[in-house]
Order: sequence, then C-alpha cells, then structure tokens
Amino acid sequence: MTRVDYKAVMLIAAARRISKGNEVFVGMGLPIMVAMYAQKSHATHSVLLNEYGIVDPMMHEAIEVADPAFGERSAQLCSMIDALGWLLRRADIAVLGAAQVDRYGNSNSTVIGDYRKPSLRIAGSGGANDIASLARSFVLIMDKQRPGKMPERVDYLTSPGFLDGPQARERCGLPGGGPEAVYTDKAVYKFHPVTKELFVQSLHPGITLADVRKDTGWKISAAPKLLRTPLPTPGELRLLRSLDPNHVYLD
Amino acid sequence: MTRVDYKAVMLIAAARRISKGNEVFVGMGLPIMVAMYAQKSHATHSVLLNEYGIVDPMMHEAIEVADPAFGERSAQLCSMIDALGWLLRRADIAVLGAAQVDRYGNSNSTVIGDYRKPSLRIAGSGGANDIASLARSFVLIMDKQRPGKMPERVDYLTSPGFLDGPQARERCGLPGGGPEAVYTDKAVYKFHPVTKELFVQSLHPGITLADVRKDTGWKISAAPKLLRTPLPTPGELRLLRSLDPNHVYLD
Amino acid sequence: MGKFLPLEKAVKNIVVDGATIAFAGSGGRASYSFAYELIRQHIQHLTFCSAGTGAVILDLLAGAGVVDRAEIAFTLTNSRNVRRIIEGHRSRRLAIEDYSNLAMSFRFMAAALDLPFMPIRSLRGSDIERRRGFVGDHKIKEVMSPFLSERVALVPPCSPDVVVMHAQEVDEDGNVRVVGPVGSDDWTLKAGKKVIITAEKLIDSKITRKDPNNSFFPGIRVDAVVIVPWGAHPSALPRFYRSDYEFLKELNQRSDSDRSFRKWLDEWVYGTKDHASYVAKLGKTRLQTLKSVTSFKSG
Amino acid sequence: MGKFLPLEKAVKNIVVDGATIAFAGSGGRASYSFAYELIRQHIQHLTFCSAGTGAVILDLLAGAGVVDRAEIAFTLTNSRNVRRIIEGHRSRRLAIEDYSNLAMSFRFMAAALDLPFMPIRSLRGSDIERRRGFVGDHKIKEVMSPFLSERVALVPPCSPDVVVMHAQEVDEDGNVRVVGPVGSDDWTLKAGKKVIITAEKLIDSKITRKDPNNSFFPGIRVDAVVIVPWGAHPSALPRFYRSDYEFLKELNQRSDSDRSFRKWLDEWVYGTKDHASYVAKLGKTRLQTLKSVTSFKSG
Repeated sequence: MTRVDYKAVMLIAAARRISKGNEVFVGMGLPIMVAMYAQKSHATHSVLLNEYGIVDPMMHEAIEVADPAFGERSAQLCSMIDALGWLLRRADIAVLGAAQVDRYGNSNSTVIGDYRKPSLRIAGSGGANDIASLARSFVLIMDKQRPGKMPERVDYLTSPGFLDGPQARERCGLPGGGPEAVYTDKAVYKFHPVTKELFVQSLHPGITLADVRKDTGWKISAAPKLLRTPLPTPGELRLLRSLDPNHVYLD
Repeated sequence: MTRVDYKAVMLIAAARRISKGNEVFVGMGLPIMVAMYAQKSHATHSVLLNEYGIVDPMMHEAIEVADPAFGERSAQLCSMIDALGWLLRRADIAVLGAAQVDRYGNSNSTVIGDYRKPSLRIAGSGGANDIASLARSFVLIMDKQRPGKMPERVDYLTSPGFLDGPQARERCGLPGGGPEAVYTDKAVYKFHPVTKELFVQSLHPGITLADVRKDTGWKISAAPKLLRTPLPTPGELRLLRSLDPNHVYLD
Repeated sequence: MGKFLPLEKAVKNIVVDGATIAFAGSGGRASYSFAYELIRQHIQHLTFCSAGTGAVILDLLAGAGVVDRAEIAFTLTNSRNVRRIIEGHRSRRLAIEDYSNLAMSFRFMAAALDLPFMPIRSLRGSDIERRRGFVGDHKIKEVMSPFLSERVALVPPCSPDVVVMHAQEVDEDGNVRVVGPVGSDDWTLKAGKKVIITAEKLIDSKITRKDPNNSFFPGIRVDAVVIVPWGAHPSALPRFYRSDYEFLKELNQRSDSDRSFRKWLDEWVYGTKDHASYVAKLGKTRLQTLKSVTSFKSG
Repeated sequence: MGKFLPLEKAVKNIVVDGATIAFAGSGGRASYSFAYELIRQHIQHLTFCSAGTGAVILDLLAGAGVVDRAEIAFTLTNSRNVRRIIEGHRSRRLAIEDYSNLAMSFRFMAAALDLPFMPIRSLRGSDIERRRGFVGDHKIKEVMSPFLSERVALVPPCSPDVVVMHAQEVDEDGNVRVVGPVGSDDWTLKAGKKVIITAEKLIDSKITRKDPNNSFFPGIRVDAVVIVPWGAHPSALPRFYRSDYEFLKELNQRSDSDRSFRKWLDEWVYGTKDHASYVAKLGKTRLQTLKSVTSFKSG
C-alpha cells in the first residue's frame, strides 16, 4: 500500500467546492492550488481573483505568490481596493489559508503564543481579515493539522469565522456569510447551522476520529453519518502535480 | 476711439494672477481661457488641471468644455476623485466661473430666483462647490456684470466664498483658503482681510464707481487707492483671440 | 458570448419603469444609442444619477418623458428641455436633487465598496447642503469625528439599477477598453447593480490579455454587451469620431418647445427603428466628415 | 529635469531619521536600490507603512536597524530578521501595528483625499481591532452611522513622509508608467508627503503624451526621480527582468542570525558604494539569465 498524499487529499477535496463558472477569490499560498486545480479539472470557466487586483489570470502552473507573472494574460489588473472592496463582495466563494482555526472557524495567521511575547510571528492578515469579513462565503485550508493548531480559541483572531457563536457576526456588522468548511490534511470540517461550531464531516483515508480529536482543543463533534474523504485517483494526482512542476507549493 | 473689449480686459486681468510654474485648477467655461492665456503669455511652465482628471493638457486653442480632445497630449488622464479630491488641494490657484456673486464672495451657478420656482435654471455646481470648498485659493470670473448679478446674498449658494463673513468657513470646516478676487467685465474686486467683504480694487477703462455700485445689491466699498485696470495692448488682444479661432468663448 | 444582445433586448430585459440609471462616459463615450432606445420603448419614471456625465442625455430623456427625477451635479445652461420644465415649475415632470461632482463620485464609490457613507469636506455651508429635494433628510448627514472633534459631512451611497457606457472596444468576454478622459466613469460603472456596455468595436481577448493594465472594466462585472457602431453619436468617441456639433446645435435649437422637440424625436428617434437606421439617416457624407484625427495612440 | 537626482542625494535630501516611509510596488517594482541606500546612509528610526507591499524590504530594513516601527498588514512567514526580533521580544527594535490590506489601502486613500477617516466593514470582531500597539487609541474607531442605526468602524488616514516606488518608465517631466499588477500602489503614492520614483528607463514625454490613459502617476506630484537600472533587483520588473529567487533565497538563509545577516550586509550593501557597484557585483552572466520573457505588451 502506497503512502497517502494527504496534502493532495485536502487540496482536491477543497477544490470540489468550486463549480463551473464560479468566481473564486483566492488568498495567498495554497488556496491558489485549490482554485487552479478546480479550474483545470471540473470547474471550467471558473475565474480566479486575488487581492492584488488580478482578474482571471490564465495560469498554467503555480508560481510564487508575489511574482508579477501572476498578472500575465489576465483580463484586468485593477487596484487592491477594487479587488477587496468591490470584486470580492460578489465572488461566489473565497479560499483562505490559516495557521490556526478554532471552534467557531476563527483563524489566526498572525502570531502563535502571547501577542506581546509570541513564540512565532507568522505573517499577519494581508487581505485575509477582509476576505473573511466580506466574502459571501469562504473555506479555510490548513495544512499540517497538529496539536495546538485547532485550539478552542485562536491565539490571535486575525480573520473572523463565527466569532463567539450564533449572531456574533451580525452583531459586529460583518456583511459576509462566514466560513462554510475547513479542509486540513486529516479531515473536512463543516459548521453546525445553529451552534456555528465546527464538526467533523469527513475523515481522510486512514485517519480516525480519535486522531482528529487528539489535535483539537475542545471535544469536537462528528457528523452522525461520518464520511470518508475520497482518495484522489492517479489521474487527479497527476493533474495536481502537473500544476506545480517547480514544487512551489507541493513537495 | 475704439470700443473697449471688456471681456478681454477681464480675462487678461485675471490671467495676471497666474505665475510661472503655477498649477492652475480650471473650472468649466471661461476659466479655461484665463489659464490658457496666462500659460501662453507670461506664466510659462504653468500646468492646467481640470475636474475630469486632465493633467497638463497641451492646448493650442480653445475647444468646447466637454470635448475629449481636451485630453489629447495631456500628461495623464486620471479620475475625477483624483482630480477634485487629491490634485486640487495642492494646486496653486483655481479659477471658477459664476453667474452671481455676493458680498462675501459666495457664488451661484444653479438657479436664479426661488429655488422651488426659479426664473432661470442655470447649470448647478459641477465641481464648482468642491473647488471653492477645497482649493488653497481661487478667483471668480463673472462675465456681463448687470444689476442682480451681485446681490447682497446669492439666490442659491452653490459655491462657498466666505459664507456669512469672518470665521464662517472655519466653522464649517472648509479646508480651502476661500476666494481672493472677483473679475467681471467692469471691475476687479478683492476681499477685505478682516471683514471678508468684497470691495472694488480696480475699475476697467471707462467704468465709474457709480456704474459698479448700480449693479451691486449693497453699498460696496472701494479701495482707498482705486486702481484703473490696464487696457490690453494690441499684442495681448491678438494673443487672446488667437487662442479661440472658432469663437467658442469669445465673440 | 451569452451576454451579447441586440440593443432592443438589452433595454427590454434590463430596464424597468421606475429604475435608477446612470450614463457613464466622460470623454465622449456617452451611449446616445441606448438613450434613443429608452425613448423608443417609452420607458418611464427613471431617476437619472450622474457624476459629471450625460448632461445632454438628461436633457433628451427629460424632454422625452423618460426621466422624471435626477440626482446630479449639473445640467447645462443650454439644457432647453430641462429648463423649460424647471422654469415652468413642473416639478412633477422633473425633480432635481443637487449635489457636486465630487459628492456624486463619492456616492458611487460608497455604493461600489458597500460602505455606509463617504466623508466629504466640500458641500458644507452651501445650499447644496441646506436645500433638500426628493432625497430629503438622507441627502447629506453630519457626524462628529471620533478622531478629532470636528463635524464631518457624510454622503450616502448611490447605486443605480443600471449603468450604461459606450466604449471604444470590448472583447468577447466583455472586458472593456477606453481611450480619452475618464472622469468618474470607473466608479459610476462599479456602482451599478447591472452594467451595460455598448461598444464601437469587438476585439479579440488576446489583445486585452496582452495588456491587462489597459482594461478599464472587467467583463465578469458586465451584464450585457451590445456592439453598436456610431453608438455614441452625436458625442465624440476618441480614435473613432469627433463630436457632431452641428447635430447637437440643431437638436438644441429644436428643443425650444415641447412641440418642436416632439417633432425632432419623431424624425430622429421614433422615426428610426433602430440605431442602424439612425446611422443610415445621418448619411455617409456626414459620417465621413466626423471621422477623427486624434493624437491618442491606437491599440 | 530639476527633480532628477542621484540616488545618494535623493536619500540625503528627503529622508530624515524618524520619518514614516512606504515602498509601493505590487507587481515587483520594489525599490530595493532605495532601501540599500537607506542602509548605506545609516538612516534610523523609520516607521514603515504598507498596503500589501515591501515585505522583504521591511525584513531587510528591520534587520539593518533602519526601521523600528511598522504599520502593516503582513510580514512573511520567512521574514527571518523580523521574526528574530519579534520572537526575541525586542519590541523596541521593532514594534508592529497590525492592520489588514484593505484597511491600509483605505488609510492611504483617506490621506490622499484629505478625509478625516474611511469607513470600513472588515476588522470588526477581530484582534486587529482589539489589540493596540503604538498607534493606540487612534488605531480604529467606531461611530454610529446617522443613515442607518449601525455601528461602523473607521480607520484614520496614513500619510507617509516619503513614498518610494521603482517604475518601468519615467519621462523627463517625471510622469510615471508601469506594467503589471498594481495593488494599492496608486493610493500609496498619492498618500505620500514626498514621492520619490526610481525608474529603470527614461522615456521621451512625447511617448507619454500619446497615451495619457496609460500614465500611472503624474509628474507634477513627483518630488524626485532617480534613474536606476536594475533598481528593483532582486524583485521582478515585468518587461525587464524576473525575480532573482536564488538571490532572495541566499539573502533569506543568511538572515538566520544577526551576525550572519550583518555579513550579508557588509558584502552586498555596505560593500558596494552605490547601486551601479551592486549591479556590477551581480555580474553580467547572472543579469543575463534574469532578463525576462513576458507576455506584457511593450510601449
């Protein structure tokens, strides 16, 4: 039996959320692989957008996030305010990366540990806070799910999920719909429609509920009918890897 | 003795306010002739700006206000928000046209008569209110000074001068410096530094103080040393007329 | 190419009586062809919103009974239909809410960015602030800035149901390219709930994608595209044609009474079944003289 | 041509210790050449402001002791100098005030437009809103909207003393042309009290004026221009060169301790007297491999 490429399982599972013709607002990093893969597999005519104002780039392979080649052959290069303030609000779905995700889908990409004396300074919001606040709907990608990465409450709330639970987004006047799923390298999580809490919807091949619970900082529920995330087919894996020949995002 | 071209006297007098290298924000209509004339006579390297985002057009003759040929050979075509919100605040001087001007330099380009039942609908603000509110300093051009065109209070205050007098602009938080002069086809007016009231500084050739007072809705003061506006030389007139070969602005 | 429609359909499918509408087009580029079609289809009770564009179109549409309200910064001194209505005190035929060009630009920006308001430093102290028309209390508000204790004027968003603009070029994905002055055309378009582009010329998206910095508006936010040659006549279209001043002068002269304007409409709008007939009526000789020489770079 | 200066003079005349500075440059176009010169001249106590640009430059300047405060939306996960300082809890060497990219863009816009604040619908409910650093109470405020009864977050203007950007082209009047992604470069530049452009190439203003729609920033608002070939290296400059990933990787690896980073600086910055020497040190072979093939249209 070959080793499962859990990163691929995660990316391909997330890509299934994207449909034909969708406008996909992609955060920096791995989300780009999710959107590119979706576009090249099933989500034909889907359109990528990012916070630097790149509209519908025609990418054939992954490149570094800040590389201006990103903008080549795009339909338009508009401003960051156009992108985050205007285009985002009407995009179908946004895809965001995160370093920590908590019980209510709040995510952290700023610091691990005490804000004033952190053990790790990661990156910060970039446009992530804006995307999580304003997008109609978004999904989170978190690679390398390990203990501490799914605490009950994130060390620093960079990007809002459902904050403290039901109605909290509304109370803060956040116009976006909030998160709808979290994809990690162990499982797929969704949000309970009433409590807004994360629950396990689908376990990746070979992963048990106990494995997942070991990593989470609260007693996480599972769907009554817990699913098994499909193993990517060799064809799917080939396509995914072909999109990153220089190993920018994949090993 | 030839007939005096009072419109030319007015335009050329106003043009003298503009110096070498000045950035001149021009309102619609006659102000364009003032700025063009200044640029072609003494104010070399002066730069014209307008509210449609045209930066430093290289105009050789007057064209209709809305003609896009205005933008040809300009240095940049930026947005109206860039022009009125950003470029204007650092321009050296703005030049505005008006249909009515009152004691405190407030001007009207909207309606004559009662706002709800006007005898004349003129145009409206366009960018004039913004220019009068925000420009470091501006001058007003009013052709055909007649009774009713300089009332004590304008029928409709489209663009702020000094409003009700000293400190009124500050109370409203208007950041611009306010008007510094009014040029009509009869005289040149300035503002008293303390009372902020208009006074006659200079009479055009052949015009008496009585002529001017006949038109004003209050007892307007005159400078202790009332000046005589210089008659344009034949060369100056030739230059002015050469700038409007199609009689867009001049008869 | 699903968003490509004939002009007639674009009006029929998208514009309903009572809608708010804006015509972007600062450097020429005014979609007269779309305005004529509104008149042909007897659209009524539109509210016309503008940040510095479409003053002649407003005069046409008000005269033809298509528009009865306007949130604008200006009309023209020679807007004869508007003046005849306003000076005749027929405010039910045309009610105007006066703003400034910056205020209307900010209102479109606020709508595009989904902001509750935009702060503005002009308007204060003027009759634009004091006089309220049909927008009433919500026209301009004030707030005390929590940063520095100063009163700040705020203008509300303005989001037209439909925004229309004529463009030099559009590609098969609806991406829009323009040349010439732009004013607030970008924010006007972004504020629209629906965006309709009439365009002079269809180009290949390969051209657009060679130079994405030059795309003015993205096709993904365009709801309908109509290819309409001479679609901006009598306004100018840099790189294609200049303003038809004679036509505009005649239109203006014939707008001096309801009756005479009605005859002009009968001749030029109701009397032409579509824009192609209108262009045919203009005649080749006239069109030839309008073709322009310009300094603007092509492609 | 009075605003054309050598790089050394541009830094000397315009940047003072304690100033606030921003590096625009979203699609490459980061003025590393200017950053190196700040280091050479031992400029200190700068506050670095950014809406999505210059993360590597921040790491360089923080590591070199030029910057000790930052109002930003992000660093990079591999910002080794920044991390070494922050994770070493040396907040006096670098204090960060966290915003989001939209918030910083709005702050630059507010400064450019001389507005007291910009309303924003993100930030609410997050630790960006709750946690305050050196900006303190003024970081984000709240107001009740007088239009609809809703609480609205407001961000204050941010007007850097100096904004720097590398551009593909500048003409003799200082008009700036760029190619590639633009992000918030326009508002960053407009927010600057002084604007400095380092540019790859000087072009004739006849070219600019043939295509004024393509001017990115007007020369009348540029305070200094420096022509610096390879002025964005190791970042990319579309149409001229691609990113030098090897160089960036080496820089990153050698940033793993104060001592090792200091040696890198000695070699590449202090050890080169100006940008021309730096470019000479890179060597022709390396430069040749960086020259890029691009789909972006030229001229």
